[in-house]
Amino acid sequence: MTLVSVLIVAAALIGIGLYGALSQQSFVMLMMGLELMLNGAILAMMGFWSFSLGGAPEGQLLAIIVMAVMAVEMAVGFALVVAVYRKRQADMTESLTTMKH
Amino acid sequence: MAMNWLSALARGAEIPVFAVVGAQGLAPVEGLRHRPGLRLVDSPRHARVLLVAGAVDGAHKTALERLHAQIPTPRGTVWWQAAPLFARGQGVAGDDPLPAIRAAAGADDPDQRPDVPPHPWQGMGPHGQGGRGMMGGNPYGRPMAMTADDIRDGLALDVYNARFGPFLPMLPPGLVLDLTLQGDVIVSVSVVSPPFEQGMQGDAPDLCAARMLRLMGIAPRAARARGALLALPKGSGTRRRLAAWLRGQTVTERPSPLPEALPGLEWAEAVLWLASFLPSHLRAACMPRQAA
Amino acid sequence: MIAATLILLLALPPLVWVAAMFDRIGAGRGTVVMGPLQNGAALVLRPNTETEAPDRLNRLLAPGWYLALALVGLSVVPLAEDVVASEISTGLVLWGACEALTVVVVFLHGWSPNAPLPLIGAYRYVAIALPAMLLSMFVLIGAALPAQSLSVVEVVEAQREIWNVIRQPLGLPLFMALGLAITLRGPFDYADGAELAGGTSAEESGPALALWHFARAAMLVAFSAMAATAFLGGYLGPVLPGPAWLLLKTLAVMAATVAAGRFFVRMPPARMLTFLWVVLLPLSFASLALVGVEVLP
Amino acid sequence: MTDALFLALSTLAIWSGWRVFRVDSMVRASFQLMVSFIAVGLIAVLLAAPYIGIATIFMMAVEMMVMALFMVMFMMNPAGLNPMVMVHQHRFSIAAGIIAFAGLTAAVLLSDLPVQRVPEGVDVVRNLGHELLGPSMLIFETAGVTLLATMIGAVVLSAHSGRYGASDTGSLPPGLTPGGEPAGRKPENGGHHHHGGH
Repeated sequence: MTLVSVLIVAAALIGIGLYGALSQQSFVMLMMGLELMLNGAILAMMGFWSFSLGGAPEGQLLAIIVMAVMAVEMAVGFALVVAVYRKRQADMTESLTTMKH
Repeated sequence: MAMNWLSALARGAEIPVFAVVGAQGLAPVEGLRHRPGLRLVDSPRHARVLLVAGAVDGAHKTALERLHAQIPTPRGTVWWQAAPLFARGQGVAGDDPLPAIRAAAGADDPDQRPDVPPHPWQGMGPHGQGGRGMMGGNPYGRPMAMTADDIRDGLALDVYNARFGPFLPMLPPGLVLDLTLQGDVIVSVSVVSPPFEQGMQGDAPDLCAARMLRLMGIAPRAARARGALLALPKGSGTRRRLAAWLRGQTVTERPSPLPEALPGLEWAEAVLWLASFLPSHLRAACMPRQAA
Repeated sequence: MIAATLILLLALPPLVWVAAMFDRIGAGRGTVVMGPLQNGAALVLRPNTETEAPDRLNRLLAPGWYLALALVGLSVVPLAEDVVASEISTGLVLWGACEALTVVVVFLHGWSPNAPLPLIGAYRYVAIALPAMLLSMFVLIGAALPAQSLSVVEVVEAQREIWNVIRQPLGLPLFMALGLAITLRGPFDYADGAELAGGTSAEESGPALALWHFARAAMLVAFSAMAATAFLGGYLGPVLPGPAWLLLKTLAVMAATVAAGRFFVRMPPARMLTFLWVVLLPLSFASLALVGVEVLP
Repeated sequence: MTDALFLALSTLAIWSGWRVFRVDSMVRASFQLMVSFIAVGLIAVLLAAPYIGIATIFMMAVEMMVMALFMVMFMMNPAGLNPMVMVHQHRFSIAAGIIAFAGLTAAVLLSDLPVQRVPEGVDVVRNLGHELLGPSMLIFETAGVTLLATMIGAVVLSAHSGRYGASDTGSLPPGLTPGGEPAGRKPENGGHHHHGGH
């Protein structure tokens, strides 16, 4: 287990997540892609923290902030999905070509 | 070796019995609940013996056969004060079905209905999906869920349409309902067949209270002290009626027709609502619809 | 560490047996001692059932995961001074992860048979168990505050002078609500209740059902050991050796949980949800705030 | 030992991350993602971060549980009984994913990374606590307030009752004069709501 190997795993997770976020039509699946990218980001962060930062506590703090970001992303994402669904019965990205009602 | 040892141990076990309550069967089955040596279970999957207590309408023969098929093999059947609807198991006319249940616990009924595999897959779209788009279609010989209006918060998600009854233990025996559910919220109801006749015994306050409390997860002993009434919404009919039964009074309120009363209730509330009326009144409330 | 793991693995089956006995005491079912073994043996000899188009993998694994989570949860409990199966500095968080994953496992158990009543049970359980779990987190943070550590060993050591149950009287009763929820019991049994004909396990039979019941009892043991450790001083106590105290306290919490499960009524889910968010969660905030004021130097 | 564990966990994380977009069952998809998170959490524990690692598992178990519920709610075929393909710009996405992976890997391999391991015997959890409630208190509290604002916003956005009536009937603000035009900015073309785009 070296920094390089950890970072390559993180890069793979980010790559898969990017593929998911770009390719999925459904909002919920799209959010899964975003979450997977953030997963890779957390892994990279912990790798740097452990191998390069000498255990500086700010690295862990950053991971906690990323987790909060994930929670916010998911809550707002789902709230938007519900709001859009109420309005248009739609849960796919194509059906949102306009922001107006 | 281990098997022998296990079966020797299992010989002393309680017999799990799934009770199908027919006409006049409610009170006798309640009486069985505290008999040692057997245990009444809520699901046919947990049972070893099918006990049919009281006459079951010929119209429910298919439902009963399906239930028989749901009990894992080996299984036994006992018809207690009931005319057999199909040739499995043995009948008991007397007051005590226990010896017959013991005998049935060693029996091995053959299947009454043939075991049919599920409908084959019928894909039609380019990716093998059942519908033309990604929605709808009839992939396993039954329709996929489609969205429909929700009466509670207006979020129109997939609905579940199904027939519930007549032998579900939490519903009044014999009652068959066609329900449309959004999650566990009932959206629409139609009564397919009314509950069975239970006679005077079925209306006894202590039995009614015990049935309702069982749905709330406690035994009837000192139910008042345990806040059984507090658990129900204040001022609701269910709370009032349970209180009357716990005082030993008879409930005189009559239910409004089910298709009007049940929509909007959650599953647990609906089940409690149904259990909070006398079986005879509930039957009466379902009858005219049936005739019409 | 290995010794502690072995002890836990050996002690779990008898404790599960005792838990099953507690369930039969006073239930009017006759043979208390042998009953669970006999019924369990009879259940194991029955066949598993098939349903139409199930999620086979998850159906097979759900009971096993439940048992595994009970074991992992149990492993953070120190059996005596310096004897603990998983020596981790964040034991309380690990226990919390076990709670969270329990909700997932119960959901999968209801989801996988592809049948209506188990699915309704699974949904309802998630809605009720997530806030119950939230509540237990506040309560456990309260237990961690006097120790100034997330390590369960430190939490016990901080109770040398006075047990947490006296220092923070609201903690144990609130934690019991979580115990009832993760062991699918009485007022919090929204997964396997009678009004759903067995709920998530309505379609199970045979060894799968037996394992589910076993795992449920094992989770009761794990929860009781954790409650005894976090609030009743764990292995601390005079005269008797540490493990004996832990065992006694665990049995006491187990008995209390079983009794509470039988005493309290299961409300309709919507009412329970209101009760959780409006009454129990603010109570747990209040409890945490009180603990905070207490430990201020 | 650590290397073998790391290899197994990272394989699990990547494989289950990939399966998320390959299974038909939505519940399986969200729990595959959870497995990926759990694997990453355990790698973080291997990296000497016991709090972050286990907190990731804890948080993600809850989050993915909620995710699974939403999947079942909104997808037309949550159980995956029906094969399903719902993708767009597929080739472009695959290319973008591969390029991102290749680019990041190249950046990792080509750059000179500093080496400074976590010293033995440092109480990282205690350090984190002191950091959170010490120098970085403002950041931490801001995150807390953000979460609170998110909660309120999410409830307002998703609730049935909009600010001016039920959300599915438009929730238009009242007029400035009795019976007058709705106040606020007017939508350009009619603005009536329609159930299109299914």
